[in-house]
Amino acid sequence: MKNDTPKVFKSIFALFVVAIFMIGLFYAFVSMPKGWGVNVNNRVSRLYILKNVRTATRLLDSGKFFAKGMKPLRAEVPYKPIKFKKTANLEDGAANVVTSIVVDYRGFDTLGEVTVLFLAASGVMMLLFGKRVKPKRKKTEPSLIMYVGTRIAFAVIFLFGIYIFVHGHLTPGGGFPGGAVIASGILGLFLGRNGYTPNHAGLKVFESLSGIAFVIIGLIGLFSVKSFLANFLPTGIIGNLYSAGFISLIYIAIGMKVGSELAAVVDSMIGDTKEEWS
Amino acid sequence: MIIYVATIVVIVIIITSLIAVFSKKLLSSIISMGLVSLGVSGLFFFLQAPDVAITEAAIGAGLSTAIFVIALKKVKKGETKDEE
Amino acid sequence: MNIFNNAALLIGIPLLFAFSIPLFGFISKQLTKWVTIFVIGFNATFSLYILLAHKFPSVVVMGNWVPPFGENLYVGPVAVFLVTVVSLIGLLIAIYNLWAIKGGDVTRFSVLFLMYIAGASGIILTGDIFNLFIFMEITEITSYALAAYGPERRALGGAFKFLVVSSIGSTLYLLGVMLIYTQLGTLNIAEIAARIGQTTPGLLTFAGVLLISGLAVEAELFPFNGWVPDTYTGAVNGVSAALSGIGAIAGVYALFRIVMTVLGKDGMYVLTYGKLDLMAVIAILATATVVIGELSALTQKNVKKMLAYSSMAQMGLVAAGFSIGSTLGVYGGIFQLINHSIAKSMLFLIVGVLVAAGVGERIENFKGLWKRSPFLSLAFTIGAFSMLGFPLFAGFWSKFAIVGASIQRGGWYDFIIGLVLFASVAEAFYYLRIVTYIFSSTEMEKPKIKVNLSPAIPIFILAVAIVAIGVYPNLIGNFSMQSAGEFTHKMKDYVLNVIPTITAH
Amino acid sequence: MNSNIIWLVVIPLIGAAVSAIVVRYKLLDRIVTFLTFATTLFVLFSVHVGDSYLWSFKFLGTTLNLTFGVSHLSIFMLYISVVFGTVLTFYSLIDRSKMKGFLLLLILAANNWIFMANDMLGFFFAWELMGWSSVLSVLGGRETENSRHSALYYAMMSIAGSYSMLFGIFILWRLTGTFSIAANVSYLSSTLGMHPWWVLGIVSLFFVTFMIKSGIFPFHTWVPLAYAYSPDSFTPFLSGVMSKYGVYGMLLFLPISLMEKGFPSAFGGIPWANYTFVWIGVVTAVVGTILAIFQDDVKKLLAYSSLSNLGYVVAAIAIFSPVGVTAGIYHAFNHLLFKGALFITLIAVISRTGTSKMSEMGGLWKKMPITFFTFFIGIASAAGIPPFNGFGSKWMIYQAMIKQHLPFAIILLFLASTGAFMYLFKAFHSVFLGQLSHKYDNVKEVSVIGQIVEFFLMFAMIFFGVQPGYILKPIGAIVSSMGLKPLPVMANGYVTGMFSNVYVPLIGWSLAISFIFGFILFFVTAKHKYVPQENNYTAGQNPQDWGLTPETYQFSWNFYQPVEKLFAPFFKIKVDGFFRGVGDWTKATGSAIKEIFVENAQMYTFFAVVGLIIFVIAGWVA
Repeated sequence: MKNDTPKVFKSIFALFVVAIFMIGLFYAFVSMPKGWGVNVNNRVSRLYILKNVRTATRLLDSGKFFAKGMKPLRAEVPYKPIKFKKTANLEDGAANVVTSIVVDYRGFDTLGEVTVLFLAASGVMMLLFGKRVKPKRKKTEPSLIMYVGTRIAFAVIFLFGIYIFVHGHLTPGGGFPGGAVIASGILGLFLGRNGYTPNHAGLKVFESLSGIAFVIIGLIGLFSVKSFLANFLPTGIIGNLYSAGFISLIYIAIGMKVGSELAAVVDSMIGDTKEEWS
Repeated sequence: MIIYVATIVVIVIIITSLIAVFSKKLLSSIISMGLVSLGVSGLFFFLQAPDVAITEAAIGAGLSTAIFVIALKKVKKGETKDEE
Repeated sequence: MNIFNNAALLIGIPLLFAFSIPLFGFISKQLTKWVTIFVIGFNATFSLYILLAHKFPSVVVMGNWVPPFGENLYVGPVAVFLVTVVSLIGLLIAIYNLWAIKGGDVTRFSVLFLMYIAGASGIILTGDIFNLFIFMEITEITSYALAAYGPERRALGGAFKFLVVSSIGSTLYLLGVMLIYTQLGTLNIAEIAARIGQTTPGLLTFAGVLLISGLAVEAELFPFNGWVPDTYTGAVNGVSAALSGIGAIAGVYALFRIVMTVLGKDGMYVLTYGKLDLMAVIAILATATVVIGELSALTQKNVKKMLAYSSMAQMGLVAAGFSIGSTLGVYGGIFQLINHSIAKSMLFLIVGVLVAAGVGERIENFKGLWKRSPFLSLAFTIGAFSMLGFPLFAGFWSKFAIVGASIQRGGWYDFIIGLVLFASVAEAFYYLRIVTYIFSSTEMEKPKIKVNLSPAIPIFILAVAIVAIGVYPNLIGNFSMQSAGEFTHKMKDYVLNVIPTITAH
Repeated sequence: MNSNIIWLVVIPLIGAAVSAIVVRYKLLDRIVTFLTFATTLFVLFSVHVGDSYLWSFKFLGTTLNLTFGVSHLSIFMLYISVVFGTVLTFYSLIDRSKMKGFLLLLILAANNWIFMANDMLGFFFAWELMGWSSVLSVLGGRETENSRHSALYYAMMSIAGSYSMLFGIFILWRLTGTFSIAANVSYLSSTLGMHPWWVLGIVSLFFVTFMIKSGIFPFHTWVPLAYAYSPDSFTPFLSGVMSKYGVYGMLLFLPISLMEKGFPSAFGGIPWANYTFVWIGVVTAVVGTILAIFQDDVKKLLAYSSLSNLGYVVAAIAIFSPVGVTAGIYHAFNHLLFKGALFITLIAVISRTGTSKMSEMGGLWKKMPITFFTFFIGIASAAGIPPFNGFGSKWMIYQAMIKQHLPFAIILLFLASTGAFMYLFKAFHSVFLGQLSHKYDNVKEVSVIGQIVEFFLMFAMIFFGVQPGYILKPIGAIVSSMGLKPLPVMANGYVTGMFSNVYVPLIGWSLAISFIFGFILFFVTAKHKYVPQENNYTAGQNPQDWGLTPETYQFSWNFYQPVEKLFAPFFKIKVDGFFRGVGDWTKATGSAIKEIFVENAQMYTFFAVVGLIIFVIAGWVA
């Protein structure tokens, strides 16, 4: 809206927009199925409840599940309890369900998300590209406590980040938060040391190599299991560190990539550049 | 118990987001946005989504706030240059 | 289930090289452009192979999870055809960029350009609405950055407008996906398409509206297309060509995949809108887009801005063709989409060469261009004539098909096509004005324009393509026909290929 | 089935491709153009009525049949256009204007296709092809900026017409499911009784296109511009051949009115739709004549003259009686011949003098005698003076009107005919007679090629004037193929029964002999002395005192000033203003709409949100 529009109209319009959305969303949630009292099978994709794709596929191929008179599924599908640190060769093998969805079932989306982040970082770097100008000395030097503290904290934060993505398939977390945590550690270094610059070439190589690793893992799946981003490793025993196939490999790649990327973004934001067009 | 804590968090989120919108100073807007992210992160945790909560805390409350502050600083630098 | 999983390479290889281009950048900046050309060339060859070997429809399963559990790519007639076109046009623009992109961060530019084409291919190939969102994000983010590239300040402004409007579009789309997911518990396009009848009607309207509004931003339909003129004008010409030639294809495809396959039914539409069906609403929007675009371009003195408005109008025409809903209409829409991409990207490339040669972007500067560079003026004329739909040029057949389909449908579509034709007369005015400027000689002798080989090759190929399609329309007409079938017979041609045992409710 | 006829389209296309390749080498380009025309003419000799060709290809999801067929009308049109084109391109071998050969050849291909098309699909394709190539041909005249403007103006009219026809074609397709012209015309005839207004509406969609192409009254505004500012060697083709496409199209659709059930007869026993159309023709004739009288640019003058002649043609064919159609087609042919001759002689004059302003010429007959004679016969023919070809057709048009009892129309046409003599005499007098300006002392006669062509045209104008039977016979075949009763044509004379017992060729020959005698007498007995042009009527006074400038000394300056004063009130009504007004209004709307895009991201966001909200509300309310 133009600047000379009276403020009252702006506010009324804003309220109107908000009201429309509130009504829409309210309606959406009211008419949404509740978890209780309603046959969830009619609402949620019936086959997801199975948690076992092979069985579901068999049932699907038999043509039963999209017939009109559907029965509750639990009666037909045999239920087998999963025991931590005991059960082996599960379909997916990750103790963390979120991770198994994110990296395994919908791994292609994750590859896309990593790419989105990569491209956003590339875009920022392309816009801020130019000849680097040596930053002026700040007027206030960071205190000694800050200087020492960030360096100590960096080690801890770095370790924590690595822990988060290495344990992605077991505990909450994964590549994205892990990488972000590492990047915030590096941000701390920027704050605590005057004129700190990371190794740019190193960051770039790191970023590229981890991205390449992700895609190559996918391609290995394509050539060994005949499907892009398919799990080509044994799933192991649930709960072990070495389990869940390629999930941890992918998470390591993602973690390194996200960490180096965000660090590079912070670096290019902080550093002063001068535009140059030949 | 959790429901009370969650309610308080929600109230904090609403208040901080209102501050972010109506504040005249951009810096305080950015800081309150960081607070919103922090609150949301807590809310995610209460809603049993720890994965999302960690990510939100690291990116929303940490990195993006920092990047906003840096950007603001750069913009201000550009403004003063123009005035000179 | 026919599995031809190697089609995943169409996404995988560009991603692999996009990640590794920064490494090539250490060796030489020029090398990164060549890598881009190589990768897009691979995509073009591979998709052309699939298209000609007729290895479709096939469902490419991702992560070894059969649909609807995992994600899948749907390599059908539409997807293969459009991906081929997108990568071929992308290849030509990449060849142009060899000469045009100098200065700035060339390495990152190569990465972004490559991923722009991969993202557009992904939008077209994917069989999952959330995955569609991811690829939409990839194309949008790359296009913000690409549009901001360049020494001029206006590039930043254009990119910023695109960013703002487009982010809103993405958000709306995501909300729509969320509502669909809560209703049906699935993200697979085929499964949603089969079970769309099970949703709550009111909620479906809300979700559908959100989805359409989100996608209309990319497809350049009227109230959502404010970004078009500034972004196209601001961006470097190679990027404008890509936006109009590649992004537009992906945007329109996504819109009508959602509207016709996901929300639609065979022949009639579940999502009714009072007495109109949803397609009628889109038809109204499309007509508004055509009329507003053409009339805005009418008095424009800046050629690039004029081409931008014209792009908008042409996308409206494409949408009008699709929204007729009959096979003939969709056929015309797809055909027009391809013709528009070829011609408009060529026109932008020509303007790029002219700007670099110091001719500038004003219409008056085109005076007597015929004397200065016959090649460029001839190519520009061919492009303009194709836009206007003159016979012996590609645009004739598609415009013909759209008008025919719309009159065949009858009713108030007669009125719509009448308006569109009126706007086309306006379009003829502003294109022919430039053409007449080009061929009218001036007294002043200006230096001849030298065209390098790198921009000359793509312009030449595109011009030849326009004439070839104009003389022999079935060159792409047959593929368009297959594609139209997939849109209009969704159960037979789409859903049952993905999930053979599914039955519609 | 005769595959020869497809070559009539293919050869010009191949020629166009070759010509486009050699476009840099102008002489080669002209030779290629001429050879292509000649080859096409050669192929045309092997084409007969009833030949047909089917070219089916898969498009739009079904098999489409492009059908070519040769009817009596089409072979007539093919012959006159190709022969004229051959003569013209032969003449253009020596030409220096900027006509591009490949565009002319594209028009030739479209020309042959239009005349042979049996289906509306091919007809439209060829029509559009002809449209854009002629628009490009108009570019490149002597006055660059004017030529640009007129090309644009012509293009806009032409495209508006094409879209109107496209709309009509598809509406007919929806109704009948076929593109065949004959089938659709018979469908229209059969529905005329039930839904006369619908039929009229659909047919008007087509007729608007045809009227625009032929420059009939409300759509005549582009004609003088395009004719005057097109390259000189293209103007004869534009005027002679291309104005006939509209007439051809009208003749295709006019048989609908054979069924008079739909419309009650108006005055004169013809349906009132036809009656209206006759009047449109008459108005065109009158308007063209009046405007032609006051032109100073000789090409513009002849352009308005073309307009007026096409008015005659349309008025005649709209009557749709045997005499009317015969007269109309005959006049169309005559117009092609004499207007072609006039424009071709003008190319010679303009290329020698470098101007097309009549007030800058004068006295050229001494320098270019053969050209002068051709021009003389041309205007005599155009004015309808008996021994030459223009007389017969005008005479028959009056006959047709008298038969249908249209007295007022005849009076106006007579008036127009008198006016025609006025402007033609003006052109004749101002260009060739009077005093020769000193700057033209070194002007030469046209080259040998030009003289050959001029002799040929002179011969043709006299021959078809005194032996009209050669042209009336094929026209008789056309008329009978349209379902009308053909006129009985004598072996080499006019139609029997129309001139009672007078043997027309005899009149012709005797008049021709007396003309020649008169000329000899004039040259023998003439006693005159030449005075320098600047010295004739100022009598030693300084003309600057009277407010005169050197160009106003010319005798043809403001030739018809008194008449102009007489008609002054009518000039205030400008049809041109209407179209320009529509254009300006559209432009104004465009620049208003452009304001939507305010280059402000907030505003764009606002649009998107408003659009979404309208969507949502409409979805819930409905």
